[in-house]
Amino acid sequence: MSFPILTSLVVLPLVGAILLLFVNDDEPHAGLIRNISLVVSGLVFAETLLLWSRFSSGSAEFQFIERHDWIPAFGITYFVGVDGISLLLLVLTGFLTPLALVGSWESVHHRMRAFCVCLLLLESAMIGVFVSLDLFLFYVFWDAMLIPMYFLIGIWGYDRRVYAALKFLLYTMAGSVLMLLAILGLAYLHNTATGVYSFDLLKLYTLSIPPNLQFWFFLAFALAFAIKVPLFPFHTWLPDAHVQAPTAGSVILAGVLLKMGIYGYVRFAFPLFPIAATFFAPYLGILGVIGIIYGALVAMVQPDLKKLVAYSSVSHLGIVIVGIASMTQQGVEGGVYQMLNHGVSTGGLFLIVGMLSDRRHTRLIAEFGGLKRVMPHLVAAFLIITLSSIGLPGLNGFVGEFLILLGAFRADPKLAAFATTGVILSATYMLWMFQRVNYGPVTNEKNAALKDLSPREWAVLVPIIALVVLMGVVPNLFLRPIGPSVDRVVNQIHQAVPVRIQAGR
Amino acid sequence: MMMRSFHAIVPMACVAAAGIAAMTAEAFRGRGERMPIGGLGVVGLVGAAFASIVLWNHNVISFGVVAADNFGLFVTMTLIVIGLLSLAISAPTVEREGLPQGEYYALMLFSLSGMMLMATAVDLLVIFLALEVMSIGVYILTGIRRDSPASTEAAFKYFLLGAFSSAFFLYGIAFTYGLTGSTRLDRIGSLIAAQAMAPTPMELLALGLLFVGFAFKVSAVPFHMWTPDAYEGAPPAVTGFMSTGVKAAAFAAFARVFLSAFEPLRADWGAALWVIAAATMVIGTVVGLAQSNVKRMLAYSSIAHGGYLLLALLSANDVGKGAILFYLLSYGITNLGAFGVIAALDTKEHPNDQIRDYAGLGHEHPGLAALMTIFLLSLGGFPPMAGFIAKWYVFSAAIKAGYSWLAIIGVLTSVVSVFFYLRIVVMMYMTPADSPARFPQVPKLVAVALVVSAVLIIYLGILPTRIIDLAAASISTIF
Amino acid sequence: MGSELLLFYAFGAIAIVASLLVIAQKNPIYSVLLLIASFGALSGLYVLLEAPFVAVIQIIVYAGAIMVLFLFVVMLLNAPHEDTEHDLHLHPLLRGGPLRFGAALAVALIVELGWALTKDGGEAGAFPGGAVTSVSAIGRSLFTDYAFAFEVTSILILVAMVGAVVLARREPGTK
Amino acid sequence: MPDLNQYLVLSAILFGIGTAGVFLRRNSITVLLSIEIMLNAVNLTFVAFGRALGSADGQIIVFFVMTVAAAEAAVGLAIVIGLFRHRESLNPDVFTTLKW
Amino acid sequence: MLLLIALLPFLGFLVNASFGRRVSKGAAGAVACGVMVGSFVVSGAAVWRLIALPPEARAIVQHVYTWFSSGDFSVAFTLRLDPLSSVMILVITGIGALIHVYSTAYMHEETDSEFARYFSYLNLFAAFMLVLVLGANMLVMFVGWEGVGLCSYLLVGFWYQKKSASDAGKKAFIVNRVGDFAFVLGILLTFVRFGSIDFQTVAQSAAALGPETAFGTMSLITLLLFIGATGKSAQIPLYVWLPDAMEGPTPVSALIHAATMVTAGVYMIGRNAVLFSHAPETLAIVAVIGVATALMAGTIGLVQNDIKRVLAYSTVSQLGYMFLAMGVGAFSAGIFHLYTHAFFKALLFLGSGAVIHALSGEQDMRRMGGLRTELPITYWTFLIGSLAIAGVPFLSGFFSKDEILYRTYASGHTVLWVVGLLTSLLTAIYMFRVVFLTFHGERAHETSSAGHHGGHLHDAPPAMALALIALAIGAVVAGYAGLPASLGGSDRFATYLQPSFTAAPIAARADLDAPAGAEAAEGLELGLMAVSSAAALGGIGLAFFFFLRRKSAARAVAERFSGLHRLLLNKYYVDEIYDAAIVQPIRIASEEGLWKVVDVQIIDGLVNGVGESVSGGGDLLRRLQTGSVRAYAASLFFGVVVLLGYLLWR
Repeated sequence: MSFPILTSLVVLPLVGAILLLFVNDDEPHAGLIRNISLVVSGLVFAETLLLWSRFSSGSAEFQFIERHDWIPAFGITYFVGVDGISLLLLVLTGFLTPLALVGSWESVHHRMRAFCVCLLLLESAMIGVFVSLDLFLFYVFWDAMLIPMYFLIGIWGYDRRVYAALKFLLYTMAGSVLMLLAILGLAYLHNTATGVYSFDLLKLYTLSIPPNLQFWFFLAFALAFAIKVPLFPFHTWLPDAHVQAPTAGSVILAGVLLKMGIYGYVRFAFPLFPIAATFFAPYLGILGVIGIIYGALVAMVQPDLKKLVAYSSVSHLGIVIVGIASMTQQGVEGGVYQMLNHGVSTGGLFLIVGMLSDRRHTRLIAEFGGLKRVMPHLVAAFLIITLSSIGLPGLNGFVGEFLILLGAFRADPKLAAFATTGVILSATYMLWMFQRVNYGPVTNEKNAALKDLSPREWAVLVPIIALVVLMGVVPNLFLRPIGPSVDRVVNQIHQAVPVRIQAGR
Repeated sequence: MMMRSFHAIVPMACVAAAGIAAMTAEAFRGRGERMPIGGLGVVGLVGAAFASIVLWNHNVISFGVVAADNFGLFVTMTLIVIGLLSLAISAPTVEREGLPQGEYYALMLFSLSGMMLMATAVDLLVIFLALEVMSIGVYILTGIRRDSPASTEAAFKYFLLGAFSSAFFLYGIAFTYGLTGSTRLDRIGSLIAAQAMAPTPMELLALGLLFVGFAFKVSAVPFHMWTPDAYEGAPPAVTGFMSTGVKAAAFAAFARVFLSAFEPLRADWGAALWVIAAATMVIGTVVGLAQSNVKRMLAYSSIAHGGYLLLALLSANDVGKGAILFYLLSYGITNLGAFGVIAALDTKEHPNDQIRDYAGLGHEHPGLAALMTIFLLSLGGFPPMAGFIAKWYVFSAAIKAGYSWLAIIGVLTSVVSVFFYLRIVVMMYMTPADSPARFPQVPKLVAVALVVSAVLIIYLGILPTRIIDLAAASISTIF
Repeated sequence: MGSELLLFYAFGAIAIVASLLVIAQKNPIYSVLLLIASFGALSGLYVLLEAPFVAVIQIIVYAGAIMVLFLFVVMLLNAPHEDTEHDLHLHPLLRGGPLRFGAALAVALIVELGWALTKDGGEAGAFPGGAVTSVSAIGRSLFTDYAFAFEVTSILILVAMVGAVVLARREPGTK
Repeated sequence: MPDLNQYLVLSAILFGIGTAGVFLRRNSITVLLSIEIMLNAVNLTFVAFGRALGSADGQIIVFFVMTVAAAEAAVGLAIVIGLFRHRESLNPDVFTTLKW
Repeated sequence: MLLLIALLPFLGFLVNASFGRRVSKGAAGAVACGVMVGSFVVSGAAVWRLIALPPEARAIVQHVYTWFSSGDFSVAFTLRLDPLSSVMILVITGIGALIHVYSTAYMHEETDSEFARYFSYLNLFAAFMLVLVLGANMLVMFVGWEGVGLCSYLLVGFWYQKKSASDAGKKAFIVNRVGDFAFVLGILLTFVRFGSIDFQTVAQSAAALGPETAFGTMSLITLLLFIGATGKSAQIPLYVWLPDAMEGPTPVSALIHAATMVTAGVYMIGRNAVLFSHAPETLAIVAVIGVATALMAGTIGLVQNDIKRVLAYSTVSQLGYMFLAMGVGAFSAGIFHLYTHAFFKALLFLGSGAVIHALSGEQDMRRMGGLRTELPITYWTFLIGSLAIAGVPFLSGFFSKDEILYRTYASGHTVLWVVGLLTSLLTAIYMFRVVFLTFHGERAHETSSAGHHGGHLHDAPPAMALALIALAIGAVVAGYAGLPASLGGSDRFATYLQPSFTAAPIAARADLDAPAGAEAAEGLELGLMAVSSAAALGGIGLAFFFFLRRKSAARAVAERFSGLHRLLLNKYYVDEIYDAAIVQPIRIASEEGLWKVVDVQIIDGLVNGVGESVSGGGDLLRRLQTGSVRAYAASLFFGVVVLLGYLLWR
């Protein structure tokens, strides 16, 4: 058998973490620690790129599959593989982790080693979530992910970190445990149907589940993912977590963790329970639209930069939800693509906010103003990323948004019309924030002497901006692998659903 | 097979012998002379382990009352692990509290042998006697810090309620005997099965009273009141021992009696157990939230875990029975680990058993804090720890048996429980120490024990297959 | 055979009354003595049940040994009269009311038991002939069928002994 | 001649009295005594059943029960003594340092 | 080749954005102007090739690459040059180049980096504008559409330290976004309806269907597109951003807010002429909105005192004209006016810029006057521009405006024609009010500028003068491109554009244009010309009377109708109404309602409430643990009794 590239992806960060345990956690070694973890995460990124290059974009099937028995008594297997949907999310994970690491170079002062260990463990778990095709394995990673994130927020966060961390953890768990039960239920169904337990996603896809059960299972899954997304009204953990988390935490949280909710819908909730999904999709879409408008309006009036970006995430992911809820090729594909965009641009925003708060130790918009004169470069980068999150054509945000709206419009024009208001609102709150922070005279003399981008910060921002432009100008580069897999999922849903229900929506 | 008929009792005999040896050693110990008496226990336990490995798969029955079937042997092995860890973590307590070594270890070993007997006995009378051996030993260990009022009080409460409940238990045995003319589980089972359709009131009495006896030992609501007090009062090492060993033995007997002899009456006790399991999970978790003392908090957590075990017992399908065994093992190791940490931090002047006391442990004892975190996370049921697999095992049993609501209650309570486990983590890592250097040095032995249990936990969490298969195999041999 | 019934009621009455008085007493010494009385009545009942062996050890072991132990302890602690509610400000759950509730529970239990036992139709009615009375027979089965249990009790006693010593032994330091 | 049920009811009554005693009295020793009452009630049941079944088992079990009772009594009293050392009282309600 | 047209300015942008701050102003300016001129030359060549083609086949298409595609949806990044877009690119690159040149002088006070930033933005704008007009499908156009919006945001807010400037920029962007919202929906609907967003394909499939009799899908599409246009082209109700946009540097106003960007809406309707001509309902709306805007803006223009604001409102009003033309189906006329307007309005803005430059930032006409002598070049060029816009015969404005009015009348919208006429009267009045107040009369000496300019003002420097003169010539002659038949011309402009307004070369022309050649029509057209010329001259006369001869009369009228005057002065309080009716309610509702109540108290309160109630329950339940062993025994015993009771009497 060939080289187990996916496993190595999962294991590599772990190895790095273990490696770090042999380095003393003190000031003189901090540099070494940083470099080790940076190298490791860099390698991971390189490997994800390698994965991409080996990936055959034409096929919709899972590739690089590895399957080993794990707990045979219950048909639990170590079963990993990627398709177009998870592939780019892996790349995104690999891309953001080093940046997050470098981005929080200065902001983390104590217990560097523990910090890096947490980050690497987190990365490993995140990769695991995206590659696992065995529901049990998936759940293991899904839950394991919470711990390092919990520590990241709780130890290196800001003043109310403990509350935020606990809230994040408990809220997410509360959702996911019900999913655990649903997973068990699935395995049991498979047992009654075929006589053997199985958590194998591909086998479970083929399982025919009675509609009434589908509804319950779908609700269990949907809740777990809705909390993760976070879908209105399950979003309130997000602002707290974001505001309190350290830069790296926010970046990973916004960049990757939130995507897992969407990913969950596309990979598990929809194809596993097509009937229920088709039934609930419209409501999901409505919640998404509420999220778009609500998130935007609330974001508009936030006094705290991080909170603003957090609520903007609620709004943006609302759009993504609308896309996947449309269950059309464009909608879902756009949704997947928009995940990547949001990961890049919101990650960038958090990095920039982090740079600002590193300099001023505050994130209150009112504290800033007129920064453009003081640090033109930083503001220029800020502007580009802002524009991308506004969805300016030519930058990444637009493509995903347009595809989503197109898909949504085909499913339900009225809904799409409401969703489109996001175009106006996002511009409103982002530009207003941007103006208050960067334009006007320098009101607060604390800002007068701020230094512009340091080389390290350049190194963080340039890749992001490059990607922002690249993804906006040649989206097909990224859409090509996604397309077939999305097509597969969409067909999977539509074939499984009796016509009358589809007619119902 | 050439197994001679008394071989079934060899494991517990080894342990009991070790106990006696410990006593004699103590008798010959000169004042102030240091003697590795715990070592004797280790020897005995290793012997027992060897014996039970040899006995595996042979289904020996001695005197018609002790059955060394795989079920019993699995529990025995679990108990041996528990015993070894308990001996290890007892060292600092015995040292610092200046407890009578010989007696301490002797009692611990005796009650261990009682536990093993309880796990393997197939005769109600013997179960009762074993239970008494176990309990009395534990009562005494609870109160062994004579100079501490709390300890004595704990012993008193534990003893009184224990005696009270065992009276009920005994009464139950009496009725069973009256009904069936025997105390052997197999005969009881066949006789009850004969008239399972219309159980006579006396049968129901017998059922209920036996149920009470077990429910008390596994501290199921509402028979749980003694647990927090006893756990808080006892020396941490002892608490660890009894919170795991007693539970294991009691659950083994519980399962044996109710899943074999009284299985025909499931219709009658099922619903009752449903309510009790739910109440146990909920009360254990919710009240645990309100605790400020670590030992007390873990006491409530162990009540909650008892609830999960009851759930497994209730949904006694092939999955559930295996779940009980696996859960007992993983829970035993985990909980002992946690109490090991507490024991390691416990000194005469600084008991360090308030949650507040853990502030800053992450800085002063990074290793210890890390271990504690692993134990707590495992208790909370996070992958990749043993606790997760165990919980998952139980819940899959429940789902399969169709107890969805209990399963939902279970998962939700386990989420809530995470909250109070993490309170300690928060203290250790996210709260600065208020008075530095309160923490004593951790003895090598304890450190080793803790590391071993942590490794075991993670091993069970990642590669549980072998143990799961063993558990499944063991329950398949009987009932 | 009226006499047996008569004796049964007599002993039964004594046992019950004595036990009631045991738990009605404030002074433990009286309680102990009354308990001995009720045990006596019980051994009488054992005789009626044609179990002379039990009747004897009831007197020797129970009344003789255990109760004396109790008495000894009572004396040792020169048992004070138990204090009443007013001596200590009690948790509301411990005031008279809840205790009466407890008594009610006891009654309820008796009712339950009584109902269950009497409703249990006559098949377990009058005793058959030929009870095992000979001590030798008992001894034989005790040391054959019940040999293992017997050994277990030895451990039990050992534990109890050690425990009693450990707990009750006066500290080397104190006093 | 009294029949089985009468014995059983009698023992039930005694058992009930015992249970009542456990939480009606405020004296630890009396509480222990009540438990003894319960055990004796059980003994009576055993013997009665043994008689009814015409086997010696009942009596033998009683023998074991008595041993247990003795052991419990010994340990219990030892604990009580320990308690008394600490608090100079036998009232179980005094010992409420451990609660909540 | 087409790509090159847009690419050149973009390169300029890249160069100036990356190296601009390090090189001298001269270099930066040279780069910027160079690329524009280059792009103009290339466009010229392209157009030359286009004209060489036979009329039916006049189109040059360049497929660059497939932008993105998903399932059956695919966007090709394709550029397409046809008569319509050819006019536009010439205007953009030509006038654009001139304005670049002008700017090199105008922006000279700025620091090097600011100077470079300015020109990089300006180049970027040109690039996007060219993409807008060359785009062969709606999305490519939308790219340019948004891009120019961005540049206008950046350029309006160029002096970002002035709050008013950054506010204006933000306002411009957001108001445009409101339009874009509709535009996007329009695009989506188009694709869903026609399965394509390529202009040609859509036009053909639309042409296949007859004109809609009732308000149907096409009407909806066109309406949505039109709303988009109102945003970009500052029509009611979304015109409010344009006057504020005057916060930007004057050349910007000239290029973006007069000549090119604001006409994008008109262009877009022309692009979709076939679609629109199949949706009469929408056309009617377009016409009405257009004329209403024209009138309203004209009235406001009457009383403004800021010279640039007057021009801004006149721009709005002229755009109204163009929409009127579109609305009555006279697409070529509309584009014709767009084209002429580009010249004279740019000229006027640059002229006002010269004035402001000379007075070092003074924009209030009440502080000007008598500049005729000191700024001769500026004066004369400005005068030509004013005459042109006023519609004085035989200047460019005259031809285009009369074309529109004539078509309006001919298509039977008499009322609209009357309003249009009235507007042209107003136009003449307010333009010459500007001329007289600024250049005639005696110099108002209390101007702050007088001080440091030592009393003597210097006229436009060469770079500016060049631009002014060039544009002035344009303003005079541009009109002759479309000399109507009635005046011996052959209406070449319209015929040239015709292919762009028809789906396929062989599509019925009749339904698009009123018969231009008919004899009766000629007489009518001449008559109408006379009327409107009279209106123009009359207007100039009135202005002469009120603002030069008898200023007191003007004041008297103002006081007489003080209410009306204040209404006009405050632009009908539209901004205030929007603010009070939309902006503030939303802001307050979101802050006080959504955030502080719904989010924090209700939703999050619920979440935390659950946690608190659970732990509260814990506190409650632990009280049962009294610590008294007898209570424990009681609970145990209770359990027993209940359990037995349950088992026995179940």
